[in-house]
Amino acid sequence: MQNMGIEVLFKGINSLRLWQGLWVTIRIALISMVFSIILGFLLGMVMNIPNKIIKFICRIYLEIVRIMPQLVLLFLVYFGAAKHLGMNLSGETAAVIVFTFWGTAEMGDLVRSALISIPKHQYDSGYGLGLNKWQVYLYIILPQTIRRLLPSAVNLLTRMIKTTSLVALIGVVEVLKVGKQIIDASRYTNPTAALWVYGAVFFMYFIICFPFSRLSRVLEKKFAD
Amino acid sequence: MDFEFIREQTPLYIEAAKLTLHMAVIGVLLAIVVGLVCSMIKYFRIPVLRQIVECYIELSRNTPLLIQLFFLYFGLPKIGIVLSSEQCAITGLTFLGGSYMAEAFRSGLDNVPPIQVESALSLGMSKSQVFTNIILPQAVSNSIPAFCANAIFLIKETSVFSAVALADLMFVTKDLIGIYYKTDEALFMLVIAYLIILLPISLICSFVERRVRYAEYGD
Amino acid sequence: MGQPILEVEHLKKSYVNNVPILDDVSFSLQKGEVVVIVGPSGCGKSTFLRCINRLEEIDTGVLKLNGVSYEKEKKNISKVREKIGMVFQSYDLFPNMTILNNLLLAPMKVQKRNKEEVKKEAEQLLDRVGLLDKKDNYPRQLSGGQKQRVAIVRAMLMHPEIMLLDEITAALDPEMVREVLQVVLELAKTGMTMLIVTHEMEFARSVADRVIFMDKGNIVEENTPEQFFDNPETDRAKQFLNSFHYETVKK
Amino acid sequence: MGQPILEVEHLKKSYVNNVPILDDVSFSLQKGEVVVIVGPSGCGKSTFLRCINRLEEIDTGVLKLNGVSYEKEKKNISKVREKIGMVFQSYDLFPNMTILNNLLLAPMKVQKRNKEEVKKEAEQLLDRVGLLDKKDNYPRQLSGGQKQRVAIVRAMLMHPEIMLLDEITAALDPEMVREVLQVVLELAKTGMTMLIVTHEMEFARSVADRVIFMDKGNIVEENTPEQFFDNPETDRAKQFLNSFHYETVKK
Amino acid sequence: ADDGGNTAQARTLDEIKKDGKIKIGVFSDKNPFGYVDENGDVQGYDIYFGKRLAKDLLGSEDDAEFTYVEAASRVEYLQSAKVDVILANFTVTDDRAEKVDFALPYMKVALGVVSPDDALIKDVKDLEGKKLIVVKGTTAETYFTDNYPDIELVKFDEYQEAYDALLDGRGDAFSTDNTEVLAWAQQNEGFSVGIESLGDIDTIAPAVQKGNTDLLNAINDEIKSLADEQFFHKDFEETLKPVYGDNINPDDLVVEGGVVDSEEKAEDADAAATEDSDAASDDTKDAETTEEPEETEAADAE
Ligand SMILES: Nc1ncnc2c1ncn2[C@@H]1O[C@H](COP(=O)(O)OP(=O)(O)OP(=O)(O)O)[C@@H](O)[C@H]1O
Ligand SMILES: Nc1ncnc2c1ncn2[C@@H]1O[C@H](COP(=O)(O)OP(=O)(O)OP(=O)(O)O)[C@@H](O)[C@H]1O
Ligand SMILES: NC(=O)CC[C@H](N)C(=O)O
Ligand SMILES: [Mg+2]
Ligand SMILES: [Mg+2]
Repeated sequence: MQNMGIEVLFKGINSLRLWQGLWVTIRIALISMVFSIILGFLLGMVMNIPNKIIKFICRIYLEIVRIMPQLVLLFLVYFGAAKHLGMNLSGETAAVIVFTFWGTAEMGDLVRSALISIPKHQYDSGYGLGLNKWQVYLYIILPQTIRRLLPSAVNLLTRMIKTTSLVALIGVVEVLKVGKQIIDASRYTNPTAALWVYGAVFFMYFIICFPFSRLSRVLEKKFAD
Repeated sequence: MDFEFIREQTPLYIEAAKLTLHMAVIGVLLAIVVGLVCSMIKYFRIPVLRQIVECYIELSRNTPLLIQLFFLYFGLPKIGIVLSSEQCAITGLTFLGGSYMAEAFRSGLDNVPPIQVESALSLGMSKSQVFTNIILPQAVSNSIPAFCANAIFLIKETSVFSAVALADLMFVTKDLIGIYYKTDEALFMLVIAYLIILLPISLICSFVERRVRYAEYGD
Repeated sequence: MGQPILEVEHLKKSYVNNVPILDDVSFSLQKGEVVVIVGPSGCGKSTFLRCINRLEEIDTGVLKLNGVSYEKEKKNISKVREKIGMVFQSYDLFPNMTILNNLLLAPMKVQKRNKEEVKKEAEQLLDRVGLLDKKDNYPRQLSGGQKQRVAIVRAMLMHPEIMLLDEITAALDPEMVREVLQVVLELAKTGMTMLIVTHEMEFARSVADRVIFMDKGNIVEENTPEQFFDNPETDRAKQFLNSFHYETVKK
Repeated sequence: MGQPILEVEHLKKSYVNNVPILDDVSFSLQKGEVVVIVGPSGCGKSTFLRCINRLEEIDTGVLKLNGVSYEKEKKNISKVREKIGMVFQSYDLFPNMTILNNLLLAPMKVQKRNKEEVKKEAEQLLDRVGLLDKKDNYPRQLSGGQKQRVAIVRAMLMHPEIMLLDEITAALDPEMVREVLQVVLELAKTGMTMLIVTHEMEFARSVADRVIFMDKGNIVEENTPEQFFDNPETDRAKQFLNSFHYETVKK
Repeated sequence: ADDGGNTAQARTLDEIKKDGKIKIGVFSDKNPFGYVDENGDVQGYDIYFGKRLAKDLLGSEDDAEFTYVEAASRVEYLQSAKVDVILANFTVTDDRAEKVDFALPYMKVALGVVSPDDALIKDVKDLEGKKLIVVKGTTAETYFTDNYPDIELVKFDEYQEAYDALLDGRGDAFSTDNTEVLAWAQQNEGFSVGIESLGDIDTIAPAVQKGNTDLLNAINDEIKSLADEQFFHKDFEETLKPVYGDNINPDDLVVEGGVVDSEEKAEDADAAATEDSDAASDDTKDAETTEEPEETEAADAE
């Protein structure tokens, strides 16, 4: 009975399951991030349109995201869409939608400020050379924006990874949920399982997030000028 | 929606909101203190301490608060340290927030132009005078936007406190859903409660940010 | 004199509250002519150049290039801009591209010219301004003066009929000023039509065929460089030129 | 001539890899003298001033203020800096304080002077440079020229024995240059000892008692302003001064 | 039907048959009722039944598609038609019966209280002014909230957390289904179950969306027909016994054919509970007599 406890991690396919759970976590975060970046760019451009109504709507959207707990959004999308809109989304889809909703707002705001931080004369010299609006955006503004955004985008990604533990509530089995399953399955045989499993999960989050936040820091330095 | 139910449960939410806010305020304040101390250690490049601070920042920023709490609450007793729920929650929030605040303040410090320090020095001010009169105030106001964003982030992070049996807003909500299955009502009240707490804070923050920016940098 | 290459008639421009920044400015430029605009800060020089290039919409007035008015042109404004090269005060190279790509972008995308051909021309021009070895560098690796020389080459590559230069040396160290203005002088020698805003009076005097002095949104004096610098007609111009001289301190 | 107020002997300074930026520079300044340093960009002018003020540590050499060497001073270096005022190129006012507080900070904190007395003096000086009405504004509300005038006043208020000015007008529009240099000229008239780095040759000529020409970390020529500008002795100086002149384009 | 437009229409039995898969909501971290073993396979008392249900309705055990639910979202899963049936240790209560339709019970359970030997809680009265640990969403929580509002509850999400909390002295006792605490106390020296049966006997039953009558009937029929082979006793042997050991009599726990022979136990329960537990006992009665009226009501709705 009084064994080391750590072997809970190596029983059966437990460690593989944890990694699979982590992959679910990362997958949700990555897919959401891709959508967030695309939509965030559009949103950022829209937010810079000098129109009071558009500004107001965007502001409301940002405040909603800022204030609404992610859990509420998850419930709304997962159960709400089924009940009120008749859309039966899978847990992972719902999670991606919610994380995209959140990420788009954050990216949008970042893109907006990145866009205004690009000196006006960059636009001017583009136009001055005879490039049209789209060419200026495509060749000059967007590439510069992306460089500025990369660090904060990577940062957002790690925050998403860390927030995914909430999605267990809508039936998605991610790393933390797997951890709980393992702990519970060995509840009677291995009372210290919690310590080891949570320790492992802690470590797994760390080894995934750490390279990302390092990367973000490196990018930040690289693009400093 | 069952408004009778909402009315009945409101006192519960008020209690929970008070608790949430109470924990958040203490946590955020302590986080600021930790953040200041850590960023100073980094700024002045104090050996050994600096490496410890770096490790702490990486650990805290790259792991979820929930897991950090599990560790404090369920892990520490295994080596004989039993912290109460409140102590764990505040320690956890401070542990997490401290690193965020430290980063915010560090970039605030980094963004004080060297010329500011030099011109203060050339006015005959001593190093400590330069730090307290020039670097510190400018760094603080540089980092106010980040402080605000962090404060809101930390308040929202309190929602994982329910994991250590603290009856915060999220706890009450999940509990009501679990007991009465009034999902819509419980979530509705949760949103309202967060709205009442966060909206004013959000507004105060943008006001402060604008004030600071006005006094500081134009154009 | 013949048909002027550029004509500006009764140009009016205001930004906010109808406060006129340019107030009924008329002006014309002959082919091959180099005109220098001087005047106090904020008098509207930059605005004038930007209006000519339609980077700002004008309120009223007529703009003509080779006799064809283009002040209302919408769709084909890029066509006009192709013919009017412009270089700004700030180092306006695109930081995300190498020097060579900065040069190739517009000729390839706007004029759809053949890459190899443009590249050859670009390298020749870079060589002429002494920067061929920098062609694969990024703008941040160049000094201010080098960047401005590249910016001039970039405008040149579009084969413009006119070049507008707006205080292209204002942000440079004196010795860099020299190397950039040298390039402009060479350009003038080749017969390029140019409209130049500058605060370098020595340079203005040597490069200009004609000097225009602006103040408060108006052309106050138009003169030959010799006349203008040695014997300005208007009091305002005298006062302006005076601000470049200092009396010796008597102790 | 008497005892020089400032003496620099065999000053050597390098930043990286022992590449000398200042290579055995010796120099002295008499009380009441105004010396202007000119020279190409990167020749070490700023480094020289920064070394004098000990903002940079020197490699070897001696620095003496009123005959007392201070190049090794550690604890009391602020005492030395009190006596050597410095104004930089960038607008270096403290953005978090009003103009008046910018002025009061050092006299009160460093010299522990009475607030009312300093305030009175500050207001007098502000009035002299025409900025009394701005005293409760923040730096961001001032133009570049106004900021630099305040920066000069701030240094003055410490009653320094020497003032070091490093290209204080390099980032300014021409008309602002005028208003700032006018203040420096007035200062020179009051007999303030000054060491000035500038690229404004007209100004240099009028304010200087002596001109020093530096190149590549060395003092290459030392001369009266008349001699230096009209008849420089060294070739390098001739070449340097030439870069401020342009030959007229012959078409 | 009651919830009107707020409810996504659940699949009828025919639709399920046509699809060939039945979606069953189960726990994945409530050993031994529904949990995932070290090979990643879902196991437990509820699962055992779920597989059988799928086999009898659709032909194969593999036709059961298990969705992992959380205690708090079990009703939501039915209301939004994310699953066809919930088999997640779902105790029948009044509040829940308003939201979902319960089928016949397949288990019964009462509450137990475990506490350290050196401060053993033998009576509910001993709990006053003390801290009682419960797991959120369990009947223990409801019971103490309704009947003993003065007892301070310390609530956790998971059993493991609750036990750890008890071990670490974060509460004076822990209450949950008696089977749970008995089994645990056996394995942890220094702890004993001071109160073995508290409150009423609750029943645990499958649940379907309100108004999904044909599915409900099918499940009821299934439960009745399984009585012959004493299916749930077999289920107990397979899944619960390895955990609970021999000390627990399967008859105290298992319900066959949906019939609760509660007489002997109900008296115990009444004796233990105080007077204001009326509401809770109504509950049990409801559940016992459910089969007939429930069916007619549903038929009316059809
Ligand atoms: N986008 C704008 N919106 C409003 N006002 C503007 C804008 N751009 C310029 N102005 C104003 O128009 C006037 C003329 O500006 P302009 O830049 O043309 O002056 P300038 O002669 O080029 O000055 P400088 O020598 O400093 O470059 C100034 O008073 C300026 O404040
Ligand atoms: N902190 C530093 N680290 C390394 N090299 C430096 C540093 N500061 C200056 N230098 C180098 O020292 C040399 C002299 O610089 P300095 O700023 O003194 O020149 P300057 O004469 O003031 O030029 P300018 O007229 O452009 O201001 C330059 O080559 C410069 O690149
Ligand atoms: N969380 C659980 O294990 C469920 C406990 C209890 N049987 C209930 O239905 O509430
Ligand atoms: Mg301009
Ligand atoms: Mg310098």
